[in-house]
Amino acid sequence: MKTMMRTFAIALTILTVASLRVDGQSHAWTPPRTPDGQPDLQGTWTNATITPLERPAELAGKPFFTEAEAAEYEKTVAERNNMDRRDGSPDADVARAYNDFWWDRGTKIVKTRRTSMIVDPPDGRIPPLTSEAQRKVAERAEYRRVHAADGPETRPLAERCVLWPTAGPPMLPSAYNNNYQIVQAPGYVMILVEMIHDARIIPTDGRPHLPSNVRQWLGDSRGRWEGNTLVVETTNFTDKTNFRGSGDTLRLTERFTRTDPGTLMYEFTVEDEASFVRPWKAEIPMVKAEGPLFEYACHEGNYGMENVLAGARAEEKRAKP
Amino acid sequence: MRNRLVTLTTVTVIAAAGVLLTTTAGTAQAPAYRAPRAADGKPNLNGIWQALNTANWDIEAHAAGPSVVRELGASAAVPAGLGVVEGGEIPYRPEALAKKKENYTNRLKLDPEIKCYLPGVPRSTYMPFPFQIIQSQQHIMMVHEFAGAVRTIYMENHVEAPADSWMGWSNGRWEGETLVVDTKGFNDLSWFDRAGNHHSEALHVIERFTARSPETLMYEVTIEDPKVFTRPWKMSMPLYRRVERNAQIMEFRCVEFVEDLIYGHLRKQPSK
Amino acid sequence: MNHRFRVPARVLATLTLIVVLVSIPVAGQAPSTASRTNGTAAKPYTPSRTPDGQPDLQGFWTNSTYTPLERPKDVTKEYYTPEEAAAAIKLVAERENEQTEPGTTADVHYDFSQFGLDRSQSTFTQSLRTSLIVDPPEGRIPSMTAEGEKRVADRAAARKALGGQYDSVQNMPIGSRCIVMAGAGPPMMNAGYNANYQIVQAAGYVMILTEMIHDVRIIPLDGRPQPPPGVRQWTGVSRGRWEGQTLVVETTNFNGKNPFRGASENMRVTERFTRTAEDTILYKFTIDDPSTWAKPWSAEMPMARTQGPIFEFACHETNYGIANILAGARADEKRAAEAAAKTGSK
Amino acid sequence: MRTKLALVVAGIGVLLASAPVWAHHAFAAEFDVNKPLKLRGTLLKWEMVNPHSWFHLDVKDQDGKVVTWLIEGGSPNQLIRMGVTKNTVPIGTELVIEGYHAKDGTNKAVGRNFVLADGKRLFLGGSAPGGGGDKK
Repeated sequence: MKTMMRTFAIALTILTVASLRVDGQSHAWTPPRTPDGQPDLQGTWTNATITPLERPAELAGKPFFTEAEAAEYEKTVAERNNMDRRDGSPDADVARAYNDFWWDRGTKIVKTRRTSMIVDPPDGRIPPLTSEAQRKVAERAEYRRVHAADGPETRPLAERCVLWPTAGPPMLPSAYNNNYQIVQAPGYVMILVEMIHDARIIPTDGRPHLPSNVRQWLGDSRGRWEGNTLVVETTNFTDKTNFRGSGDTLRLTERFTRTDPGTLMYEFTVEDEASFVRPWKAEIPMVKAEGPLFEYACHEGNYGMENVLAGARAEEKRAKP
Repeated sequence: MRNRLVTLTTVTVIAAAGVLLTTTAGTAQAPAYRAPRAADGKPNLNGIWQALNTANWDIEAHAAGPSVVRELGASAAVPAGLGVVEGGEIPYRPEALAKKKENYTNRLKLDPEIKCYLPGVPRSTYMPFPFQIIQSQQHIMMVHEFAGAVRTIYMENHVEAPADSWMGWSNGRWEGETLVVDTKGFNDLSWFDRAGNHHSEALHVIERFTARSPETLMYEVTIEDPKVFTRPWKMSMPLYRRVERNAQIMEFRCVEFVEDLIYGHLRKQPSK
Repeated sequence: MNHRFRVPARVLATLTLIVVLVSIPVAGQAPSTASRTNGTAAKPYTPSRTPDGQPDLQGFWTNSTYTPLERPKDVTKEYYTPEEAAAAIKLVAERENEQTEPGTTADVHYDFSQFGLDRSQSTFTQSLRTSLIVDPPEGRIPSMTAEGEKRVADRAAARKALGGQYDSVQNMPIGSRCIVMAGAGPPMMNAGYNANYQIVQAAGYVMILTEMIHDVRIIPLDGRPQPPPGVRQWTGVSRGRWEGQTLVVETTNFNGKNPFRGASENMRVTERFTRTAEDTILYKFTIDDPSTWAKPWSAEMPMARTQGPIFEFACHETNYGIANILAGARADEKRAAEAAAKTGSK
Repeated sequence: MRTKLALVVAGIGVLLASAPVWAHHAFAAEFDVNKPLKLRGTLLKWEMVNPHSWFHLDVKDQDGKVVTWLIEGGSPNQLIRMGVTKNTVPIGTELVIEGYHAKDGTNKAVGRNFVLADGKRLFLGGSAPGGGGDKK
């Protein structure tokens, strides 16, 4: 298994270097250092992109766009994502919620011109779930369907302001505010995720993970430097985040490498034998962004939760004969 | 304006990172340190001290958890902590572990802290309240703010506990830099924390207080209770000096705060 | 004759012994001294010092006494003769050991003497003084101001408005509720039993542990100011200083819920502790509360060295009596209601 | 009250007005003066606690069934100063207790008088080590 992972890592590095070459960047670039000698990852970064996590079926067998294809794809997606249009059904219109001004999904695909964030398996798709994981996913889906608005605890985590999908780990782009601020101090790397003011404080002093009975929403991250790359391993997840069907056995490895002044290559590997039939990997080049990150208080002004529940109660009342 | 925003955010972020920098593992062995001397030549442990950890919620490692009282929301929720028990787990006998779990399930009804009862030892030391050491040659007093709990450490005339009590009967001695306190004569009513960790009246507590810097003490406790545990076990933590110039043990006479809870059902018109 | 109606002979014998042993100031001596009356001229006592140089007040002490705070109305002199004092103590001590009449309310109680709790069975102090109050000279608390009288009446009315004494725990006396003993002070008035104190000194602090309800006073000596007036406590906030051999403690910031003799929450108590002999601390206090008394008044009493230990006086934890009293009151009410219903139905 | 108490020593009689030994709470509110009782049983446990100690006494009722009674006594602290410990009155000691039944009708009483099986009063008359005062 370990050997397999190493092979993957090497392959990934080659791929990364190859893809960077596509982008015309020099791979010989050496990142600056912090005063205490860590590779300097500090600054504000964004992972906003229209590149999907999984490769769309119509792009099967095509890991990279050509430049022309990329432009065409960006145009199509821009049209699909246009929230200012008012066509289609009233439901579709309500779902668009608000004008395009508010959204920030990105308008570009990743600079590597990959057709999916997933780089392994090679088909760019998440490997199948184990039968046990499938059962759990189905159970959860059924529970959500039946109890959709029974109470706040049955609503999605993001809606409850518990956790945003961008926080991860893994850190994936969402519809807006896909910004991250990295600050380093001796022995620590801190990543502030704009949504919903989640700060990941990653010790790099080699301390062991938390006892296995202590579980956290963001898991428990431990970092180390491998050359210019920050490698972060995260365990101790709860059984409540279920990233793409994962469970509390999830072990996540992230790698952060500055590849040029404007790019922070972010790679992650998902290992969870209980949930996926094999490990899988993805990468997103994060792009230097402009700050600041304004306070994203979420729960405090979450009037929407009350409205959703009040709406559900009103509907029930109306439905009664 | 924009610059200011950047600065503020950065400050917040750096502060967040800084907090962690200063909270290095508390149970590391105290470096050799020679405490200033009291006038009698003994290490001077006088001062107002307080633990800064979550042992009072659970001396074992634990994740954050909700308040046991819904109405109190986040204000009474359980902060996460990595525990103060050396080796991680308390070596309970099976039936004692079952009782611990039962205690935890029924903690709202059973935790003696909720009823303003004297906290016992060592819980009194790591409750989220200060305590003051007043050190003389014959007696060392430990006066706790919570419930006004007080311990007399007899530094001479060591005798056995005449009767069982909440705070036990403490005999003390100096071992070099360390104040060693040997306490027996407990009743079986106090808990170690809000998680229901418990003991019997056979409890024997040996505490070691050692200065590790001008403003911190190392506090190490050995727990023996063959009725409840399969072997002796230890906890350890630093204690921090309350350095405010006006630091003072204030009254926390909690009895009147709990009377309605305890006796409300016996009111002429029962309180709701 | 039931044996419980006999005064235990042993108690009386002990009592006689104590009367002989306890130091008695000579009538007519300066009231502030408490030197011995063993016939020899008393040498002024210089207390030893703690290692950090404070006059040493440490140890176990009691202020248990038969001397009343106020001079009895028919007594006009400031001091008894030694014979009068001994006779008075003997009389009261006998009465304390006197047994009660079965079937009377007074009898519904455990026997103090059986638990060693009558004053004669422990160390007690005495002087020839006919009252603890030394100023005003008539030995009685001065008359109250109109404001003080009104406050006392208002407090009584507020208590009455709460309902019957056993309607709820909050209506019961604070001592019974184990919140604080009425006499815990300051000033530290003698408790009926367990009137013991432990004094421990460390650099910058004097600590006084009061046995009853394990009340601890930690008195800082570093000249720090009192907290703001909004911070108020049951036993106030004390600040101490040394004046020669005397520990002077000033206390303010009371919360007014345990008023001393009708005082207001703005009462200022000044206490003076002076070691006058190896086994004696002279304890004096002055009450200054202009809204209650037009001028300050003062009292003094010796504290006698006694032996420990002070065993933990956990009180609230096993205060079963409170629940029993309330349950008893509810049972009484139920019985009364049933009796009324029975009468009504006839 | 015995007539002896009416005796007044000239000039000091009013001292009798000094406070009687302080009672922690109103026992007459807790126990019923009209329900005196006498219990004979064996000591199950003595809670040497404050503000008042409690004796747990196993008492056989008329049917021979053993019922546990809780008997209220005094603060143990002065007894401890006199040398009494938790070992002074062994578990299983036979006690005769006269007292008054609790108002709420449960098996509780105040122990007006504690007497050992041999007729001696508990704690006094030399039954306790050092009994009779805390003088050295």
